[in-house]
Amino acid sequence: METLAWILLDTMLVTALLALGWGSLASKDLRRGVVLFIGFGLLLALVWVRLRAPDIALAEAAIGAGLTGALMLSALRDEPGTSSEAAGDASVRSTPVSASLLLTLLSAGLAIVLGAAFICALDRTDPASLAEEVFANLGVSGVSNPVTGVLLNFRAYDTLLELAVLTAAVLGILSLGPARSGYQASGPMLSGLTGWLVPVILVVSGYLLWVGAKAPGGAFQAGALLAAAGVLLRLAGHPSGGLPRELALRGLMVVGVAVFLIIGLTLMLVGRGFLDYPVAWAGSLILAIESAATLGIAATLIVAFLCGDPGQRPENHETADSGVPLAKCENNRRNTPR
Amino acid sequence: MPGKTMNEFLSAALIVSGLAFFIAGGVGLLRLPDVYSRLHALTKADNLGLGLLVFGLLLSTDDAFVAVKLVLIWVLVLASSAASTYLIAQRARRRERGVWKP
Amino acid sequence: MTSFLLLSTIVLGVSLGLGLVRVFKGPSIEDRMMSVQLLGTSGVGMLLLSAPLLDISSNVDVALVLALLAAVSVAALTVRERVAGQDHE
Amino acid sequence: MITQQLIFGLAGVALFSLGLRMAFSPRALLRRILAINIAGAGLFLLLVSVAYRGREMAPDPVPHALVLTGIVVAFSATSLALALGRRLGGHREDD
Repeated sequence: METLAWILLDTMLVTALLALGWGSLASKDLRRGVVLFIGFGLLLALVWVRLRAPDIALAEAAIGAGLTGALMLSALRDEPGTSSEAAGDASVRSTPVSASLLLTLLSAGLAIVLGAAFICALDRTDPASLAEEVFANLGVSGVSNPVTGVLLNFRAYDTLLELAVLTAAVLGILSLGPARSGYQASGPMLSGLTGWLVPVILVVSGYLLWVGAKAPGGAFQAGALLAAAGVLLRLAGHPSGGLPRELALRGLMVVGVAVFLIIGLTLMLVGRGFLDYPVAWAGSLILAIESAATLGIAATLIVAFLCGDPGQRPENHETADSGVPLAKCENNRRNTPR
Repeated sequence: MPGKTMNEFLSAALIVSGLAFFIAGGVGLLRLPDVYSRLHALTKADNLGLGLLVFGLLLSTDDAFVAVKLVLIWVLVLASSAASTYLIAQRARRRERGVWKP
Repeated sequence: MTSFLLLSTIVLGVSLGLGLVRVFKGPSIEDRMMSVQLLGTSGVGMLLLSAPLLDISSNVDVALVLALLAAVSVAALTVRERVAGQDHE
Repeated sequence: MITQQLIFGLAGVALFSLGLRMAFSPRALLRRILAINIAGAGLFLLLVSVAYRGREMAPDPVPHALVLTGIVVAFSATSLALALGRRLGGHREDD
């Protein structure tokens, strides 16, 4: 009976997830698609919890609810032809039926291959799997949360490179020019809410960073949550979402990678391997790296939301620097391209 | 222990009444005729539904820290729901969404 | 107790499903957005119940993050873009 | 094999192929970025389903770590794509 109830619950979750995913891609109205996508992210967080992955659920909750939704909604204002309510994919060209059929067959074929690989992976019950290795060596990793152990000890090299990828992507965004024009100072309701919500977010973010050593949490979750505070500030009218300008911003963006590298290289200098922590020091070193990474991730994610360099746009809005991209956007809306 | 069963019973009763408000909120959101009345239905789930659920769970939790987090979650949802329903209603007014007339 | 929690989670899932229908039906973007709010609140409820149900106490933290950021999407939808020369700062 | 793994994993496969198909269709840029995100979410779901080892047992932490960083990197890639698209939209006026 209880097994059936679980299957019922799982089926409900999956059905809702698939419906939202399908709806967000199939609907004519792009706005509708974006709102459905926000719901999709929410459902995904529930699914992660259901699959016993609270670490991922925390990151999904912070990014899905706090960052992606806001990013998509502000990007919606850039898309040509979406200023009216019912606008959709204004720039749709028609594809030949044969090409679209071929694409469908191709995606279906890939799905079958992927599904077969998945079933094979489930059938293999390997006793000496990586999971057992992780649990066996967790004692010397300096942390007791296995996911943090994998991220910052066993596979710390990967995580360093991932942070570098993050920084590289955001350097690309920075080099594309000034940030979006920002938002009007909000009314009393939103600014009041932001005023006391942001400090609470800072505290919870610090808590997630600290608790990551022994329970779900860590740099990625804390950083994403911290970035959401910046998004909230930005929406309430703060021009740069709480970020500093110029050199301080650059420093903040690379601090995670920098501290990671410095610790790794110092360990090499004292005769150990790259990022091969001494057992007694592992916990503190991981906390130091995670603290720096939290700041770095938060700064890069806020820049990603701003969609450009907050420093390049002068405080004075009447200069051409900020006026031109906006005017171009306006033009775009008027004449539907193609 | 009669105290424990009493506690469990009360906890279950609070959770069930919370669920009733959730369902009422959902049905209201589906059945009511215009944006503004649907907003009103939504707040039942946010404020009362989640509140009763939180208090039901409070009775069955031993950890004081978890209890603080539960109450904090309810307070946060209350504040967010107040602000966001206000913002949504304001936007609907600005766009002159129709008001239902019987 | 487990089956009671499981049943309650399913009931919350039904509430989430009701909200889902309104997300699809709309008609206005405000309707959709407020229904996403209901999805969020039902989701927070499900997460709170899942902590004792799956015996993972940090699920409460996930609910906490969702509750903290519940208003962000609504804010992003309703704020107005700053236009050059029309500033309040 | 666990039923839950099958339910969620196959849903992941479905989302992946749906997202992939839509990403190649000639539609608004934002829509295609949504599609890529949904395809990515499908893959994440597949990985986490493989990691799942029943309701009572702790899951495999290695795919969890992969997906965790994947989510953050996917967000930054999405925003880079949107920033490029925004720039592209601005330049279309010039030619």
